[in-house]
Amino acid sequence: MIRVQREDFDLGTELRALTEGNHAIGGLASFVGLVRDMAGGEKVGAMTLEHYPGMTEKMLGRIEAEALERWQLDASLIIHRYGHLEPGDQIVLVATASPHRQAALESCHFLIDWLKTKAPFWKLEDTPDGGKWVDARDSDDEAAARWAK
Amino acid sequence: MIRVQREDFDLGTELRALTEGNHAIGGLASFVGLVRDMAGGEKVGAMTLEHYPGMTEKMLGRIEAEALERWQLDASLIIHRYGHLEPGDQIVLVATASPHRQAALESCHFLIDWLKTKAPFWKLEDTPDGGKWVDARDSDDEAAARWAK
Amino acid sequence: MKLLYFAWLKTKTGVSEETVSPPSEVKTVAELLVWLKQRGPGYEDALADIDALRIAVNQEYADFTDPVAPGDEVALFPPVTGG
Amino acid sequence: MKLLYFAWLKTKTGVSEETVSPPSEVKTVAELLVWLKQRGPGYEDALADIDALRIAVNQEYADFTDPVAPGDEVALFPPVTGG
Repeated sequence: MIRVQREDFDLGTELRALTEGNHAIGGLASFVGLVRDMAGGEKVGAMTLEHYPGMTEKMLGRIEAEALERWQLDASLIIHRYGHLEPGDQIVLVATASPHRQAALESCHFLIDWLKTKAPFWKLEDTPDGGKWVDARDSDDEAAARWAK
Repeated sequence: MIRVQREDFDLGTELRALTEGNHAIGGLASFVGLVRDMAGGEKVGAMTLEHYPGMTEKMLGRIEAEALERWQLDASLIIHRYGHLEPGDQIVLVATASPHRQAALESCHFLIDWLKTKAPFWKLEDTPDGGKWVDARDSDDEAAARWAK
Repeated sequence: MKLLYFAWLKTKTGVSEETVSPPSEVKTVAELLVWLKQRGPGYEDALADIDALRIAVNQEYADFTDPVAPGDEVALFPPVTGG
Repeated sequence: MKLLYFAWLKTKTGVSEETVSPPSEVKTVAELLVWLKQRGPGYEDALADIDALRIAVNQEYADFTDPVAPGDEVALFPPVTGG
């Protein structure tokens, strides 16, 4: 399931809903991305997350479909927020549930790595010098490349 | 932090507590192991998880210490239950929080892989033919071996 | 043709969305970018470093050699930084 | 010396915990296992396949060649299956 939303989400509620009633599930893996108050050594107050409505949902759906094809999963969830976010706020949740531990862990890792380089979101950080568009990082490209078939 | 307990735990509460108030954290990874109602094609009703009190805490503490040495982590948590468990019940939670996504994801994966082969727990499954001690799996040894230095 | 600009592409061009009618010789993403660049200093600045750009045609990632047509939705943006 | 048995080691020996005084020649884990095996059919059955055993001395994993001493806590169990 894919959700792109301005509002926060409750982590416990989301994760519980993924496994509830399905006793075939042996493992639930999740990753939450949070707004850090530091970026590249610079203090960050808050940020605005811009996205491309329409294409975002399309790309997230495709990334999820790829995970479902590669691993045996009983459930998967991607929630990505946009808009104004403060340090400590949740930005993104990816979660996967599977009969098998490795499938859950690997597919969760895959989802966030691919999302990082493919989903059309852009971070505008509030810094003491004004708004600053965050640069993409080579390390994210390298992380995504690990999952090339 | 390490906890070995008979009682269930609330996933949302545990994960929230790990990151609360620390705005240096950029990623929170977690894995929950659940009781499956099937094992090796056989229907399982419930199980009893036996452990070695004292050594369990010692080994879990050592596994956590190893993760803290290998990755830059702001917080880590291992909760492992013992006693009577029903299908769908939570068995284990491992969670790690870090400034960096890869550190959180890798250390979480490491913790559960090592725990699986080093923490002294044994599963006794209720099957239609009576109690059956679960056999260790080679795939768990292989998963743990990936993290050898 | 509908154009969308995100992040610093939007800041530099001063436009988030516009409808344009490039000449019929403009048949590829690369040709569209060359044509756009000549529309003013904001565009020239925004499109100065072609390698820093990512393009989506009808909400699909596209290469510079991919075709563009009058009814397309073409988005210009920097490498993504979400998650 | 305190001995602990877990999982099917406990089922087969019929004992979860006992205090024993092996002869002074028993100086290693391997020697302890040989001595234990001769204590009855339950022990013989439980210790039949030495490769299926894991041993902890004073709550640390131990090899068959590691020493054991009178005051030690020695645990015998199959490969672990938690998590």
